[in-house]
Amino acid sequence: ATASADERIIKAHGISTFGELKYGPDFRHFDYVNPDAPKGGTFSTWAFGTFDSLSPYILKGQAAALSTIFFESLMTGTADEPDAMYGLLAESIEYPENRQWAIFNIRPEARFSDGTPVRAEDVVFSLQALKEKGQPSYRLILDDFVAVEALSPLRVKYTFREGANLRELPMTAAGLPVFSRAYYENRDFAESTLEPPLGSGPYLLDKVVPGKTISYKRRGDYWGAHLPVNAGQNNFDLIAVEYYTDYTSAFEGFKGGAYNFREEFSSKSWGSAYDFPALNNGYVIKEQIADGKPSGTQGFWFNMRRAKFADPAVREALGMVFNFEWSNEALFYGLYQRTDSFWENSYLQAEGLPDEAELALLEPLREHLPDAVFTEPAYSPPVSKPEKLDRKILRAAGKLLDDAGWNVVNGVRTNAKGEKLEIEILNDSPLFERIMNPYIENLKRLGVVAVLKNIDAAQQSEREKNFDFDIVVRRYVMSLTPGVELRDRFSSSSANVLGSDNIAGLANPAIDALIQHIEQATSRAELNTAVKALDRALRSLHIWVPQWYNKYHNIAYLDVFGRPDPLPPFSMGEISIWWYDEAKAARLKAAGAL
Amino acid sequence: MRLFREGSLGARRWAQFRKNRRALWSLWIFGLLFVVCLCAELVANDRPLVVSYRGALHFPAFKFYPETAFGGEFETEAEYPAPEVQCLIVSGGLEACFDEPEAVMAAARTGAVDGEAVEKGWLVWPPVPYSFNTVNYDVQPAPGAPDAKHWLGTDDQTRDVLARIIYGFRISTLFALFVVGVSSVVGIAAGASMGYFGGWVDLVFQRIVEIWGNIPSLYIIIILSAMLTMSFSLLAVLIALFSWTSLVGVVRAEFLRARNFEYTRAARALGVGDWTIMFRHILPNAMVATLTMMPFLITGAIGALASLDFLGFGLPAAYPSLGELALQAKQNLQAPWLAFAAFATFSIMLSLLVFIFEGVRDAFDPRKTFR
Amino acid sequence: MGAYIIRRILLMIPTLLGIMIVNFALVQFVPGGPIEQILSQLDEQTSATDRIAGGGQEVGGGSGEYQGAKGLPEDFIKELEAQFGFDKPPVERFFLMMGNYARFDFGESYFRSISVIDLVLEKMPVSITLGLWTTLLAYLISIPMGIRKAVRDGSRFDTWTSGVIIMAYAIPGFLFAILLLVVFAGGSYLQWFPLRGLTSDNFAELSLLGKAKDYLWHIVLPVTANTIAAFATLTLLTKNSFLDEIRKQYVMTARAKGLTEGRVFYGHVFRNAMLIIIAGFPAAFISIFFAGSLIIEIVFSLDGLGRLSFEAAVNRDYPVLFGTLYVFGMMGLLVNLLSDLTYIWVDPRIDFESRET
Amino acid sequence: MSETLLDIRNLSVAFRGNAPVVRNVSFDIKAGETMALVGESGSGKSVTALSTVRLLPDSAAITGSVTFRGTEMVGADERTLRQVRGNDISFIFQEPMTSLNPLHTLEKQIGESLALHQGLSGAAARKRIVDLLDRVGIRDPESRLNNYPHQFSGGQRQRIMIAMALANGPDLLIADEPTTAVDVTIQAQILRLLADLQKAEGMGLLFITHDLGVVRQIADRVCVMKDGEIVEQGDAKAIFANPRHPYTQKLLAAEPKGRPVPVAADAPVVARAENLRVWFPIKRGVFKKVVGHIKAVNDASFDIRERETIGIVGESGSGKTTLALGLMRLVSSEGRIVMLGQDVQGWRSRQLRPLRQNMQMVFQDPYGSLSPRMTIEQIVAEGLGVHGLEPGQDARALVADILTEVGLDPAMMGRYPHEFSGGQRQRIAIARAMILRPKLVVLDEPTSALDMTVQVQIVELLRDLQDRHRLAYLFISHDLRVVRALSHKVLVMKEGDIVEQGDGSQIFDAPRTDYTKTLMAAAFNLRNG
Ligand SMILES: Nc1ncnc2c1ncn2[C@@H]1O[C@H](COP(=O)(O)OP(=O)(O)OP(=O)(O)O)[C@@H](O)[C@H]1O
Ligand SMILES: Nc1ncnc2c1ncn2[C@@H]1O[C@H](COP(=O)(O)OP(=O)(O)OP(=O)(O)O)[C@@H](O)[C@H]1O
Ligand SMILES: [Mg+2]
Ligand SMILES: [Mg+2]
Repeated sequence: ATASADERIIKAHGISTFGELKYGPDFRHFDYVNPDAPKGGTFSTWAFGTFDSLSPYILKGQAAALSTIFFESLMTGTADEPDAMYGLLAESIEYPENRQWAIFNIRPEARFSDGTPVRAEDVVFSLQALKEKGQPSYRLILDDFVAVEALSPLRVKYTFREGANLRELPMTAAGLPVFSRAYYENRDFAESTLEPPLGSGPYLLDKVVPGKTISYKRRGDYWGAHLPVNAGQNNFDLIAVEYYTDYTSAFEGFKGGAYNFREEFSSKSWGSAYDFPALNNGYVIKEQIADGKPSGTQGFWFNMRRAKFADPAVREALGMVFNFEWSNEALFYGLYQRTDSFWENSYLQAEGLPDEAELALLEPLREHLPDAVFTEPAYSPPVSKPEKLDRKILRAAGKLLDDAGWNVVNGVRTNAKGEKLEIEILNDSPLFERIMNPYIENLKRLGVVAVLKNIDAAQQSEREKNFDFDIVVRRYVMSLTPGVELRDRFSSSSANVLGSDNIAGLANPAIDALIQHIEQATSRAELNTAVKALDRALRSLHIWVPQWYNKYHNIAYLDVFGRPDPLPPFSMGEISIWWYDEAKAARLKAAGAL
Repeated sequence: MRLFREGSLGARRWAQFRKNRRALWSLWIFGLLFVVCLCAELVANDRPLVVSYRGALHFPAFKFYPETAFGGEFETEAEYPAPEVQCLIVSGGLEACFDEPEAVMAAARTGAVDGEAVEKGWLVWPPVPYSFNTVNYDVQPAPGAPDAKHWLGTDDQTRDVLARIIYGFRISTLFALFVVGVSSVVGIAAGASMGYFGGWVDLVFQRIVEIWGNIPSLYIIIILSAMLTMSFSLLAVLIALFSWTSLVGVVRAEFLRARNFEYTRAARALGVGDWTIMFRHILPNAMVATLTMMPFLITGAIGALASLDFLGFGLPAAYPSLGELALQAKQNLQAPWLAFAAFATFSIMLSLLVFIFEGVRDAFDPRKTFR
Repeated sequence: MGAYIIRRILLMIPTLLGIMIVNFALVQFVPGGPIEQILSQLDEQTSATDRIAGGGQEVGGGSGEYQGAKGLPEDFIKELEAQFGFDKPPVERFFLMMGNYARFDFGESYFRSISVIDLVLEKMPVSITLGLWTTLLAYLISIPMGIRKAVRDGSRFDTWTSGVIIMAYAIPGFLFAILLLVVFAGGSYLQWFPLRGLTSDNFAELSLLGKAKDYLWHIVLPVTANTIAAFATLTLLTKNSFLDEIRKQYVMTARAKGLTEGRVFYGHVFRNAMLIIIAGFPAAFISIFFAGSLIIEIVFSLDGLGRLSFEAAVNRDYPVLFGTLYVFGMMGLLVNLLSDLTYIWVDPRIDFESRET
Repeated sequence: MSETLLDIRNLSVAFRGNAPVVRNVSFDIKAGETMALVGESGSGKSVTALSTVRLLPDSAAITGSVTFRGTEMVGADERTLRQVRGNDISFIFQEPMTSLNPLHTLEKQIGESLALHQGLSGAAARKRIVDLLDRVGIRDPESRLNNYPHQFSGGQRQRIMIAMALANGPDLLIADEPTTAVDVTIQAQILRLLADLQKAEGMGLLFITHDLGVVRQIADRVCVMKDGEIVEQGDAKAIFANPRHPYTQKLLAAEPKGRPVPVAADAPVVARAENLRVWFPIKRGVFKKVVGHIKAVNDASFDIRERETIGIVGESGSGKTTLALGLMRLVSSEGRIVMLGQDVQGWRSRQLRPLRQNMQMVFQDPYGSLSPRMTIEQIVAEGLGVHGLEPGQDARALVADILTEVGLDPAMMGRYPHEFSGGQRQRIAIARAMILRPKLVVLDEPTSALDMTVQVQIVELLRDLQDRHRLAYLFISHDLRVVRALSHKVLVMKEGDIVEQGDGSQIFDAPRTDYTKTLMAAAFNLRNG
């Protein structure tokens, strides 16, 4: 279906969810880049495991790190706006106000690396390829795309399904990779291969040693080097990824200079292992860079379909005895922060008592929500001292359980029916054992019989799919512009669909209503209010035991890089906007460290 | 020791074994360690052995007492390492313990708190006052280095390494002894009958062993652990089920050879039954491989447990297995005491076993002489 | 004998069939199949080897652009099932598979566009390297050492070598591997050896001698780590079987002939004592070969059969699982026959007939 | 005066700290001289011989002095000893059955010595091997070069041993009962061979034997041992003419006497063989194809009745042992075997087991037939356990009794087989069979390693048991005098065939075939002359 003729058509150089754009049509470069960044040098990092494919968009094969670098999309995002996109392959986008369709005008000069131009038919082909042969996640997203047609060689039109949540679909379309149709004439898109694919991006394959190293080199003849969206970006001549199948070995490699940039994900290593000659001599810099993205919702999630977790008081009590403060000190070298909110580390996080705008949304839903939503500040888990769990907390949690009908009989919480409060925590990650065991000990002090069950990934996924668990660890990535995904995660419509994302089995009309507000928000302010109200409501229901997050990127790198200051909030941009500083490199060379 | 009749073969072998001083010592030490570890609860425990509270004796290591039994507030088991609980016991259940346990306890030891006499109590702790799963909240960060409280340090969950070794040794040895016991009996019996009878027995059994040996035990364990909760005994049975094939080959080879020997023929001429020939005549002469491999099979079984721990299909989490310790050692190179503890445990155990079985071999060797 | 060999070869068919049936049946009960594996890979980056490699993240990462939006649509799962052949009943699937296998068509990995055979060939160099050198070193060192220990039973030499090999065995393999790596290849101590791989990136450009050097330089650490534990059993087995033989009458005869000790041990005792070891050799070799050494491969970032079969099992990559099972199973059967024939070669008195005459 | 090769002075040997089994032995051997060592079984002859170049097990403690060409051997290092062994002193061990490397072919066993000491190899060595084998009387040696020891008969193995020892071209040959398992013809041939070598190369010879006839024939000097001591030594002729020590006198006088008591005509048949045939396949090639057969026994038929002894004689390698094994169902055979009235051919071993109590065998190779890791007590008592003790019997006491009967000290019950002398082991094997009081006993050269006095004792024992328990014996021996003393009937075998059978008196006094005639002539002439 097309928009009716009288509807206003917007034509612009960029697009965002609610239409606001930080950069005007004539912008020269993004604010956060150094437009004069020198080109050259090498950036290298590591990846775990191996790779056996250069086809990142299909199910088969283990694609090499950064192998999406070959491809460009019609538009590209920024690191300082939550969701805005600006033209890359396309110079402009046209869409009606209701966003039922979108037309992209392709830049005539856009070229694949073999010199052939990028044309509308390539875009059409790309969508079909992704839809039919791409990774399953693409099919889900592209389900709402009903048609794509080449209006002319340089104009391509996407039409979206009526009734779909149209707010973000043009941006999804804009972000899809564009493949060369001619190239796949005699190749099967669905088969994994190590042959370097044909793309239009700034980098080409340099060298590939299967399973060991892959490197990409900057193209001298990149067609889009002059574009404002590319200004000050793609600065490294060579980007290499070294593969290791062992974490210690990878770290040793870094110590020995096998690669020059490393992000550390293990608190233990960060806290204890960064003590080696190159670092102590100042050749390697170790630092923390603030991460401005919402932290996501990592936590223990209850399966509320199980009767024992039906009572929120029980869930709250179980959550209270997770001693984050001690865990952080004893296990994480104090590196992490406690997660309170579903939108932790963002402006969407609910705080204090609900304000008027939130109340306006919440008030009609009072009957479905605990009173605490209205009378108390947004729920945060209790804070213990970084030592043994406070007796006060134990006392309070015990009281909650007592009141919920779980009394201690012979040391074990038992209800009137004589059932014991036994819970099983599923785990498929080796790192979590050490975190869960102390939690289990604390639960024991509460009289709860908890066991940790280690299983492998396939099994975990099977049991999650069938909702056959008590407690699992999961993290949802939370967006600054949340939308439909919330329905899958928290709404009653998905609560009992096997395999759905609503792992906790949350089915609460108030939540459904709030999600609807979010989906229908027409401005960012409206959206923010609705999200905060949802956050507040979700937290009051104790559907999870929030864990922790890292406010920073923990990185270490050889002191050869320059980078814009300040860095943008939503991405470190180490590969795209950092550059190689020859002067610093010369210092290291002189010192013999390079 | 008088285990055997004077002059009997048993006596002669025992005497021969004793002449191997190294084996004898190893046997004693191993036995001692084993016995100590069998009573692990008395050696390493986070519950006191004896508590005297208001004059009455309690035995927490063996019996459940809620905290309320000592004047506390929780119905759950008293947490003895907690200063509050200790204070309650020492002071005879003073309320004040909840606020300033240390001070009240110190005062109670003198006999009176705030001028009022108290019924003084006391606790007797085992030599290692931690159990394998005791979380030590005072250790920061984990793993903690060895110190006066934790002689071998703590692991990456602040649990005392020594306590874990004591419990782990018990579990691992029991496990290994069971597994090796069962699997060597089955393996030797199978290998022996294949080698001795030959013909169809051999052909058919060999095929069964081949099929059996090609079953990925990992899957069986995954399947069963999905259906049942993994427990010590289940795992032991499972591993035994899949490890008996390791001895079959060598035993079979030795029997294939030995059945041609003149003394086997003589035994047959005597009318000795097949099984007696196999086990009384041939086996003692075909035991080199078995005896040599025994210590390694035992440590191997512990290793198998460890590699299951690796994959996360081992004993239920928090169980004190030696494999888990080794894994932690690898994961925590910055904490070398873990590696040391794992290595020391394994090597001591293996050396003792190797020496013991060397002695056994000697005992069975009619020509062995000691100088 | 000829009849026996033919019988054995014919029996391989039902045996192989048995192996496949048992495993196929087994797999039907394994919770979580390849599709679940795909699902789990879609929403998190856990790897089969994380536990050993010391990986995983305490804090989830990733921007999750397209992450697990809804769970997979039913029709896609159906499609996958059809692709993997799960739409057919198990019995039919089994016969299809065996039909293909009979034609030596082992299919393609679920997760990669590569035939199982190519996959195995791809991993061979690592396994051959580790297997060959490990076996070679282990045998070349253990046997003479075992013999020497037997001859000097109870001496100082005997004691300290026992100590050393026991210690070597007692060091958990992965620990030893990682220690070697940190000390001799890491960035903090001695950077003598490379961290990973079998060859340098510029291997192709090297001269022949250069290639050999490069290769040896790369394999020092992994082979050392892989071999360390192999000495113990072999040495002691050699020692003990020698001890058993060395005082027999025929050894006295050999001595009385005036043979040197070496000739006595290697010419006479060896063959008598070595039945178990020689006969076990092919089997040991195959097991080192095909079972590979998962942990060494992981620590030294080598891509061999050990990891292949482990990952195939954990990732439920059934074509690879069954294909390797079939090929290695067959190899195993052949080797078993071969080692049985070595028995006869070693000791001509041996035969496999029934003694019921 | 020729040089002194070996000089033994005050030699004593003790095992495991027990009382010495060899005490203060002194004698010497000169080049070209033959010294015979005779004496009671278990008196220390083999130990003395072995201690010369320290081939005794570690458990032996040697004192005294042994010099070879002036070099001290006691306490010498391995290298010196190795030089002497094989090079200068060659050994023929008492038990040839177990002394050959079971996994080396005949060619390899002998070839090794040749290569070592004479640098021969290839075709030359082969020729020499064939020549040597021919000289020790192995028939058709070429075809058997690739055979393994277990494919030879006892006597053949003994001769291989001799060939091996001679291949070294030693200065001194120590021959420990080298002809016990061969028939008289071959024995004569071997003795001639030794004499030739002595003459040609001046080889010294220490000859241990129980066969006084041989001693008389070849020895220059004689030492007589008893209980670890040399009770008499001197010139052979003098000693034979005028033995001084009572033991020597007794030894010279001892001879198995008497004739078997006739069997009742209606005595039931215990065992019968009809057309018994044992052929061993000869296999060649990778697939071990059967290319022919060694026809060890062809078409043998005979029966044994209660209380009857059948002697089997015949040259070495003629199939005596194989016939016995076939009858006992210990090798696969064709033809009918009737045992105690039942045709047992083709029976499974389980079926056969109850019968075994009544059919026992004393193997030619006693050492090999005793489980090395069992004590004598266990070994002897085993049969009792298998076939059930009668109530009230104490196994240990029974074992002690039977050991005493065969002339062994029951105190030795706890020892392992290797801790005995050859003759003692032979008696243990007899004890093991006899303790069951079977109906039929096959005795395969049961007395070959026994000195005359013990031999007489054993013969008496056998006869006594036969009388008391109506036993039937199948008696295989090269010692025709024992056969004559015991056998009612005699079978004469040659190359697998029974060439003649009949009553003992008839065979001995009026042999019909030429073969038997030569056999008899050789035996009795040699002994008497
Ligand atoms: N290894 C040993 N350990 C203990 N005693 C032994 C050992 N070898 C031999 N004897 C004992 O030493 C004594 C002498 O044995 P030796 O073999 O010299 O006898 P022999 O004179 O050769 O007798 P035979 O004529 O029976 O061969 C015997 O009583 C025997 O039991
Ligand atoms: N297992 C076997 N395989 C092949 N040939 C054999 C085997 N056993 C014996 N023979 C051969 O069979 C023939 C008969 O052997 P047997 O042992 O019966 O002789 P014997 O009469 O007992 O001789 P001796 O008096 O020397 O003991 C010999 O030529 C021997 O080489
Ligand atoms: Mg002797
Ligand atoms: Mg014979």
